[in-house]
Amino acid sequence: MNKLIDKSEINKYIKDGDTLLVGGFGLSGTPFTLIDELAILGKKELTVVSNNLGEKDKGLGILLHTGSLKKAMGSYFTSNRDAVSEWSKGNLEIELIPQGTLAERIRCGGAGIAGFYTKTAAGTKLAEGKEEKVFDGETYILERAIKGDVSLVKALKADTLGNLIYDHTGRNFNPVMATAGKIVIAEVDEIVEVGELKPDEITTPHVYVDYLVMNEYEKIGGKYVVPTRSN
Amino acid sequence: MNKLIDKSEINKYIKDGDTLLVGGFGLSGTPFTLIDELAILGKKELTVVSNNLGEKDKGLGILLHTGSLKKAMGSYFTSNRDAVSEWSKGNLEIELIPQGTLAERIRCGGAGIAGFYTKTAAGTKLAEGKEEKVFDGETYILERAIKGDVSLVKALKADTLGNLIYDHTGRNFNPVMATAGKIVIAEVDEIVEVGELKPDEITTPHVYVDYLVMNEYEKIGGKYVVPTRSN
Amino acid sequence: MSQQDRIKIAKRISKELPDGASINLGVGIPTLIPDYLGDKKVDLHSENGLLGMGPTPDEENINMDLISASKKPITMDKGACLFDSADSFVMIRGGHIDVAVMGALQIDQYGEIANWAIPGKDILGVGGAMDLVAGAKRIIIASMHQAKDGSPKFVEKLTFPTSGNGRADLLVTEHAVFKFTENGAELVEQLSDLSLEELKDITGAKFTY
Amino acid sequence: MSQQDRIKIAKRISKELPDGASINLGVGIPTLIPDYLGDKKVDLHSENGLLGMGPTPDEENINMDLISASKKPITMDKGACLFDSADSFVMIRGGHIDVAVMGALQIDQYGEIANWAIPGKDILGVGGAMDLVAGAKRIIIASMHQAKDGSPKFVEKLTFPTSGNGRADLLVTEHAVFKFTENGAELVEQLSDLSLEELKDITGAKFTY
Repeated sequence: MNKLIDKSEINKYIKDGDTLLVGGFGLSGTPFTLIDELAILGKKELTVVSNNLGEKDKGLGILLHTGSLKKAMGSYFTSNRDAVSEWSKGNLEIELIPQGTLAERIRCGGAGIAGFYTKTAAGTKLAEGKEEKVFDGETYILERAIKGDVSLVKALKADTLGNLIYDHTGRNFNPVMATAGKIVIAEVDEIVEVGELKPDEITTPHVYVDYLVMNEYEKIGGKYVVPTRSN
Repeated sequence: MNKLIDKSEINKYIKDGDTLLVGGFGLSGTPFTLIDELAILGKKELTVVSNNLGEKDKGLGILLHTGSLKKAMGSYFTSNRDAVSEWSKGNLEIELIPQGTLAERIRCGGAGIAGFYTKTAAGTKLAEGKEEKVFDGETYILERAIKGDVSLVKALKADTLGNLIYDHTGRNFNPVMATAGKIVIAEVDEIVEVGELKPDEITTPHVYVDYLVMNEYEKIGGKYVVPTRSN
Repeated sequence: MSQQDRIKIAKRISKELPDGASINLGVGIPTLIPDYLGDKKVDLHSENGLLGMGPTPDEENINMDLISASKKPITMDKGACLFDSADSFVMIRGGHIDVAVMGALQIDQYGEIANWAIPGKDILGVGGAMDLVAGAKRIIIASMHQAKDGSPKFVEKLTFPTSGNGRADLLVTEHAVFKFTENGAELVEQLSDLSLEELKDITGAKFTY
Repeated sequence: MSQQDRIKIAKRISKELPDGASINLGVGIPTLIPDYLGDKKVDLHSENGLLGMGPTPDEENINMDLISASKKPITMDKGACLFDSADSFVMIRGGHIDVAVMGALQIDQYGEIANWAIPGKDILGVGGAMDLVAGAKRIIIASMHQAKDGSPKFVEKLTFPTSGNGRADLLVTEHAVFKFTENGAELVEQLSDLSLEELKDITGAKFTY
């Protein structure tokens, strides 16, 4: 059972209006090839859940130029001034979520948990409209699970079953996102034979992964470099 | 900073009436040496949170003979008939918790989350008295975090900082319990130098671990064998 | 409850398991299933933290820290992965296990399951049963058609405590296979030489056919 | 805001950090702290999934998949460990980070912190600030005493949006160190040649001394 598909095939799995969970922190652990393909496919009205919208013209940042996004949910958008500007113009809805709450909401989405009570953000503007409950004298707010129609994650290696390992802090949101999408597509640098990844080192078990797409970016000097387009 | 202590020193960290989180599933991943020491120290009125109470005369099972336990919280007690008999005689309170809910309640205890909504057990006897809430048309019940005064976990190896790795399915409840005790004592087969455990393979980061105690049981034929007592 | 009947049930259920599926097998009859999978490769999930459970090891390769949820020594298949109990139940409760095969004390005609407690007896064990009932994508019940006293286990309405709001998709006994839809139970296949009337006589539940 | 003042603050805070502590350092002044720890070994936590952050690598050892929460390339200390974002915030929110050192836009005399949003400006970034305020065992604020316009940042009552119900334990500015107790702020130490009266003049908060 080989899960490898061509990047163009993601067209079958992603629809206009979908909610996408997209891995990455800054540009690290970002599925660049899949994002490029999204831009090419011209998908519209997408809600993207990701810590940030890449950087200006990089990663998810390119989807701000293709009018693909309806809404972004994440913790930090100010590092991409295009995001700020699209939001100011009314072209982009933003839901700002504390980083730990974002990670936990996605984990709950994958874990069959509908919501959880956290201290984070209680008493702040970001808690407005959220249910409160007191536990042991402290105020907690109810945060709800986030699920995606499709998750786009970036891993270092997969085996042919779809087990994944990540590259250092490129791990970030990818493992929780891999549990919380109805369809999960992993972009990887390398696919190895089953058995080459050890049972203890596998971070994302293959049950979470539906498809694998090869990363077309080459890592030079520690940075992923845009491939020379062949298409 | 060496966290290694003699097993007898746990006397300083565990008080009568404490709630202890004790790792293990069946007998696998059980801190046998620490449990033996608990029995020797004659601690009383303990609440033990553990998937099961070991087996008859083994692991946590021995604490049923020393009158140490007030209450047990776990998912499966019928595999130790001493537990059933102590409960029938009114000597032991039991709180029965679905296994996944148990794991998640402990994880929440370590994660600063006060409670969560799960589908598991909704509509059953185990949900009696628990708050219900409907999300997307389905009924969920509110489960609350479990924290411990002391966690007793069993790992395969530690480094001198206290980073831990586990032995196959001996991992089970140990990593979540290591996050949820005010004091965390890890029983280990071996202590290695810092740097020998790789950043990717460390399962429990050292911030969670306060003390290390050497396991005195020897593994023979794949089973831990009771040590010949020197004291 | 002959071993032959138990094997019949296990064999029939093994046909329901798709190649490549992630499967959780409960205690009892379900544990017989791996022997009847033929060329099919499935991934066996164990609640205590393993996906990709392999066969029982030789005596010299036993490690009691590599065990099944039934606490028996096991091995790992190629591609297996290990995780902790919390992550194991993320997999179960989150709907990532394709099929859970489990026994039942009772099952009603809408697929509601009772498989953890008998009224009047001590209730001291539940394990992962309720999590599986709540979370598995598809639930197959493997059960003898009648209880030891001859009373039906497949009933109109549970008299034993429910295991939750999840519903079985399929029931396989030594006599028949039933599937559950919104409209109730439907007889899919007979597995013994009982006539339809005889089958109805030993069944408490109503079913279509 | 001279570099000399920033270094003074970083140096003073470094004295507060116990050997072996797990520390999260926010952007700005806190990032200067590692240079002034001397022989102390602390474990630096990075929100994006690392405990045991080491110094900046040489150009040839950069891996942009090994970065800090400020998105700068880093290295790993011996004994470092990697984890995902959910586990990283288990560590923060669950109270397992000994000290968080962060900047503030305002802080009030009871230690309430405003460090993520300015009234009237776009609110589009929060990062891990609120999780740290809610969860760190001890919070130290590193801040210049006054805003750029000369107005006090240490105030009686916040006028900027709060970062949560957590409270700072210590405030270090270029002029003074204040500690917070249930009774409010207390001047612990003066770090410049300002007289007490002069210090009061540029401070909005009330404090004991």
